[in-house]
Amino acid sequence: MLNIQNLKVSFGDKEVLKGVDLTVNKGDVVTFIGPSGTGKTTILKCINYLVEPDEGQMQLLDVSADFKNINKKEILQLRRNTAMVFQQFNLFKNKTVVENVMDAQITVQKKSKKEAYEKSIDLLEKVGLLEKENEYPSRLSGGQQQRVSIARALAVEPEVILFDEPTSSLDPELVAEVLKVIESVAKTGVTILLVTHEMSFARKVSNKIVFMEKGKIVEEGSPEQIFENSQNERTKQFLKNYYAEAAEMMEATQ
Amino acid sequence: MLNIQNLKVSFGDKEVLKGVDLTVNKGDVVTFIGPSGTGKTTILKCINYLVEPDEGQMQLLDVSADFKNINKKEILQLRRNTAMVFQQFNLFKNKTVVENVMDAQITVQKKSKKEAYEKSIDLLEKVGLLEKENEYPSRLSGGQQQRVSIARALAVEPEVILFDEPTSSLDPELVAEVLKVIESVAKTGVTILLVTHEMSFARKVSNKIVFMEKGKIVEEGSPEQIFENSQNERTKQFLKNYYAEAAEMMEATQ
Amino acid sequence: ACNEESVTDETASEEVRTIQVTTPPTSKNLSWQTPDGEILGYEPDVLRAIDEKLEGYEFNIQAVADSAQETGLKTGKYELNVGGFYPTPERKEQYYVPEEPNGRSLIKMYVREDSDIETLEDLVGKNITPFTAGGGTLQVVLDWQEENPEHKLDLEESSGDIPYAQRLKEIDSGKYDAFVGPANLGQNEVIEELGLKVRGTDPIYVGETILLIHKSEENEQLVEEVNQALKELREDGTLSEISEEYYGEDIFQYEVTK
Amino acid sequence: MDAPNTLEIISLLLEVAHVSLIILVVSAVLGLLLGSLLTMINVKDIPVLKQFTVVISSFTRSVPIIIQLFLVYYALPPILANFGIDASNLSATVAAILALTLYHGGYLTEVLRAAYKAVDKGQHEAADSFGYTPTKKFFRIILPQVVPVALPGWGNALIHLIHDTSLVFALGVADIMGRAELIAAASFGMNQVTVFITVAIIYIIFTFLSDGMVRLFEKKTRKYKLDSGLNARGM
Amino acid sequence: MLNFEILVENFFGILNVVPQTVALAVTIFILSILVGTVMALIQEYNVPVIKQIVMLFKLFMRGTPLIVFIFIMYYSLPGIVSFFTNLLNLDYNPHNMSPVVILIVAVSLTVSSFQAETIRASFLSVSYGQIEAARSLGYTPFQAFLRIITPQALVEALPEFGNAFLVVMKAISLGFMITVVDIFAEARLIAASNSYYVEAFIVAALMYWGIAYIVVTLTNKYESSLARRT
Ligand SMILES: Nc1ncnc2c1ncn2[C@@H]1O[C@H](COP(=O)(O)OP(=O)(O)OP(=O)(O)O)[C@@H](O)[C@H]1O
Ligand SMILES: Nc1ncnc2c1ncn2[C@@H]1O[C@H](COP(=O)(O)OP(=O)(O)OP(=O)(O)O)[C@@H](O)[C@H]1O
Ligand SMILES: [Mg+2]
Ligand SMILES: [Mg+2]
Repeated sequence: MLNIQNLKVSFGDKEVLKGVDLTVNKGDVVTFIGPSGTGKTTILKCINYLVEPDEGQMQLLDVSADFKNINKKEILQLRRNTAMVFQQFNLFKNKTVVENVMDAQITVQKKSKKEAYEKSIDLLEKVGLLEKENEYPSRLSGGQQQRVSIARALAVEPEVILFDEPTSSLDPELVAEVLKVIESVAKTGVTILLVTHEMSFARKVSNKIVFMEKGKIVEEGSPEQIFENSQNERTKQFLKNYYAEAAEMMEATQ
Repeated sequence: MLNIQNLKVSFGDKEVLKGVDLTVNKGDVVTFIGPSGTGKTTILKCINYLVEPDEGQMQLLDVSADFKNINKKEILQLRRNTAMVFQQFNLFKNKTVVENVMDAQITVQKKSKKEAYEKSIDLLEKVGLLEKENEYPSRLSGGQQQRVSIARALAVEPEVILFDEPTSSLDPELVAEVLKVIESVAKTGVTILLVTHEMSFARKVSNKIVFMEKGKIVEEGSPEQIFENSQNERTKQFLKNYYAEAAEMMEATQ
Repeated sequence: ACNEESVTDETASEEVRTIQVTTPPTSKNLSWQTPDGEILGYEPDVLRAIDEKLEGYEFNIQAVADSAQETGLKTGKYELNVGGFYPTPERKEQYYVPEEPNGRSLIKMYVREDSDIETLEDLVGKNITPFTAGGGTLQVVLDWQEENPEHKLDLEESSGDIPYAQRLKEIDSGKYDAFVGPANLGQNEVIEELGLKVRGTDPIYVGETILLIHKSEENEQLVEEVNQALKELREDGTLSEISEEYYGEDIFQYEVTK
Repeated sequence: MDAPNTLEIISLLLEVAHVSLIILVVSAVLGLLLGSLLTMINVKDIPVLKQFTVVISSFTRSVPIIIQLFLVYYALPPILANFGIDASNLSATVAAILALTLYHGGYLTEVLRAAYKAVDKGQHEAADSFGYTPTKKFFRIILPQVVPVALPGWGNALIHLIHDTSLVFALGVADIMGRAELIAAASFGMNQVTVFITVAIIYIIFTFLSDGMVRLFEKKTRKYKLDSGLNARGM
Repeated sequence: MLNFEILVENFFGILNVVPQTVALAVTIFILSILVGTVMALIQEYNVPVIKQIVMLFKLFMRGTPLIVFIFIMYYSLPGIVSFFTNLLNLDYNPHNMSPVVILIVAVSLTVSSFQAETIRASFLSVSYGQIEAARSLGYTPFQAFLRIITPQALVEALPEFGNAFLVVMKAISLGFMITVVDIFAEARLIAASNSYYVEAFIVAALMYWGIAYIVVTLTNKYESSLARRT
């Protein structure tokens, strides 16, 4: 349902994505892992055209676009089929928590206020933020902002959700909660693209892992393939620290 | 060397810290863990008086202040003895990467430009960002910003460093790097206060763990005490997911 | 009869041309507007007298500030301006100017009562209040200066926004030694009202003032008729009467200075 | 007429206050619309039109208002006549409103442009990512964040406009300043100081009301707690 | 319809006073920024009593038509100054005070009350995290202000500073009332002497526009270079 060919992005004269190809099926949970600054965020932002690629084609559901001459209608369609949780949250500063979650439902999906409100309250309860309903984002702690941002993306029930490090500010309890939420969403057939650096989270949540480095996809496969049978030296090295940690943990909790 | 008594903070009529007492010795690495929104960030910000406490006393090195009538000189002293890595990074937007790291050295510590530059380059190399030296923060990925922010705090060689989730945007490779950096800094006798939600990181880096909930310290002790022999039900529950994860990992990597 | 009347009405309205006429709003007694919109003064009354004489024209008299007057006259918004204008070559170049003047301008010096200033020569080394920029008074003094370069005067110009009453007070207070200006702007009233120890000298200059008319083919006829009307008004003493009314004297009694 | 006393001066001036107010309010509203339009063209970077806005705004902001008033009132009708448009009946009040609208609009363009650019890029990204149309994004997310930053500049623009309305007297419009000049002239300028101070007080009241309105909006937008500014957290 | 000879003549006539007009405008502009910044800071930091005084002063300055204020200053500034010089036993006769000085004082004070608002708004565009970061590193308020806040606020303030400069350019033409001659005053002088009003105004308008064009180009350049840096 999502198909990307030869995606290239540069900022100024710096090439950040150097020809990425990717195929994702409906209901997949695809996780991007890789070193900092390799272009993981950039890939997600190309899918909803927040970053303008230099080259490449993409098919998403019934939208089929060449990035070189994509038109406004296609862009709007792409964006309405997707929702994104940003690495820096980007909550609407002028709206309260519940308004943040409601707004796109009302504005984009033309839902009634009541309907949008009920859905929002429901989601805020799921992420444990009911009591902050009427707070403005600037008054929230990091983890609280991140959870609002997740609720906001889920609220529009998109075909594809793009999560950019959705658990970076969350403690293990909440990570487990978010994991549950993502799993339940994935079960309804929603496709999920995710960037994370928490390997155990990646392993549990995804059915496909993509390892990137320096603007290229180095290896992709099932979590078992990547985490246990990686054929690629660079991948192995990247995961070395993860193995070491796991080993240590083993020791400690034995 | 750091002593806090009866620290109380409210935002509006919401009490966020409800009487916190804390003693930290020189060279300690103290890690705060706990659910989102409990006041971990707030504690760190009280120590350099970015948040104005309602009540409480604090001794830090030779500064001894009652928060109720602290004066400007004391505030400046507190701030010059500490440095902070923010959860949202807060890099100076109008300065390049290297200028971000240099600026406080020049402005506050009156170092020569050359000296400041050399130290900054050194630190940027340590966090793997030498090539971004002349980039502006808005051009950096999340992980890159976080690393600049760490370098900036280390550059002023403070007595106490306050890290607020310093690894939230970093992949396992970089987490290992940062761990090394923090350990080496701690060895030089610098005191470190840290907030993190990565339990294995907390365990490895600290010699004291403080578990907080709802604005109070629930339990504190050595990593072994907290992670292996916690006496507190809430702590145990909070760490449950961490244990589960460790167990799963064990299975997977066996 | 009905028929006839309507016909004459039509021809009349066809023939009567409305002329936009302007006059200064804040130069009492030359020309000023009261808060309820009435336009009074020597110049407006002269205009009304002309209007009465001209069959084919009707004057619509408005009060607007001086720079607006000349700007509007040049672009054709206004057809006829009055305002104590002096004849200059540039004015004659740009506008139609009836040969017959419509008034006289007397320039006097206002000095402290105990002052011995009587002529322009006496102003050498004295503090003179700034002249209204480019005004006729300044021109007169500059012309004199040119003929008498040995008596060097210290001349300054300003926008003229500081009212004459204030200027006279500055003479009284000693800030300045002399104020030179047209005598038709209520100086006597001010001196009397405020009890200032200031007196006016004899006129140092008497000049003719003119009407300005927008240059267009249409107006050639108008100039002729206005000229004729002015001549008649002057001869039958109407102008002198108006002068008596506003200035308390007949300005036409003074000989024009060469 | 005897020289009026201070009370009479006040009532004489207030008699024409509505003239000043109408000119002020109409050109403030139209100017805001024009300024918004020019800003939009500017930030959207629409070619040609953008150059045009730069020309308009640099001209209207720099040329003395009195010249602009003359241009509209005296020069515009003959120019339009060349294109077969008859504007010879353009009244002084309408001309004044037109000129002041252009001036106010040009001024506001700069205020609004700066405030627009102060909005964080992430806010645009977030709205775009949900498929907000540009209009929806603008009105629901961006504008509410532009307003608090633009308010002080808008307040300045309004005060400049209030003062500049006093120049319309030059065209013969009987506004407060015009009436004041007439009252002063009637006494040969002897009571000019009193008249001027009275005018100043009336204008101070106008600006007080205008600033009060701006403050009211500021209070309304303060609830967003945008978390910027020197004492964002009341420190 | 226009007389080109006169246009050319006027152009050089008015060009003569451009340098002094611009110099005067720049002086007033800089003074007004300094005073305005102080007022904005007092207001932002809520300094008690002084804040109320500043608010009152601003209300008065913003409300009073400049022409009236210049009038007031013309008659009262020498007296005010002599009060202080007498107090300090200085040997200075303020009654010879140059009208240029009076104009500079009057316009600077007026414009600074507008600049205060501009500067206040520009502070509003700096996100609080930036200030927190500077504080956490031990910057004094002044250092934080100079090195972190100002450069970021300037991006926001520049266009309005452009506005303010043009306002000053125009405002000084009121100085003609007290004999200070600037571009517009020179145009009126020339017009009054030769009755070619339209020509003089056209040249003056072009002169102002030309200066504005230079100012706008310069601030835009500087603005985009600042913006690129954030
Ligand atoms: N606006 C921009 N202008 C110039 N360069 C940019 C810009 N945004 C990102 N980059 C560069 O592009 C590269 C990829 O950035 P991206 O944000 O996609 O990395 P990432 O893989 O998400 O990293 P992280 O894990 O640290 O978030 C980085 O090297 C970054 O410096
Ligand atoms: N400026 C503020 N105004 C009002 N409430 C605030 C403000 N800042 C924080 N809070 C509230 O104070 C509480 C503690 O916040 P704090 O940032 O210290 O939490 P935290 O423990 O760091 O959480 P996290 O792990 O999610 O970062 C939160 O409930 C938050 O909503
Ligand atoms: Mg990223
Ligand atoms: Mg926090």
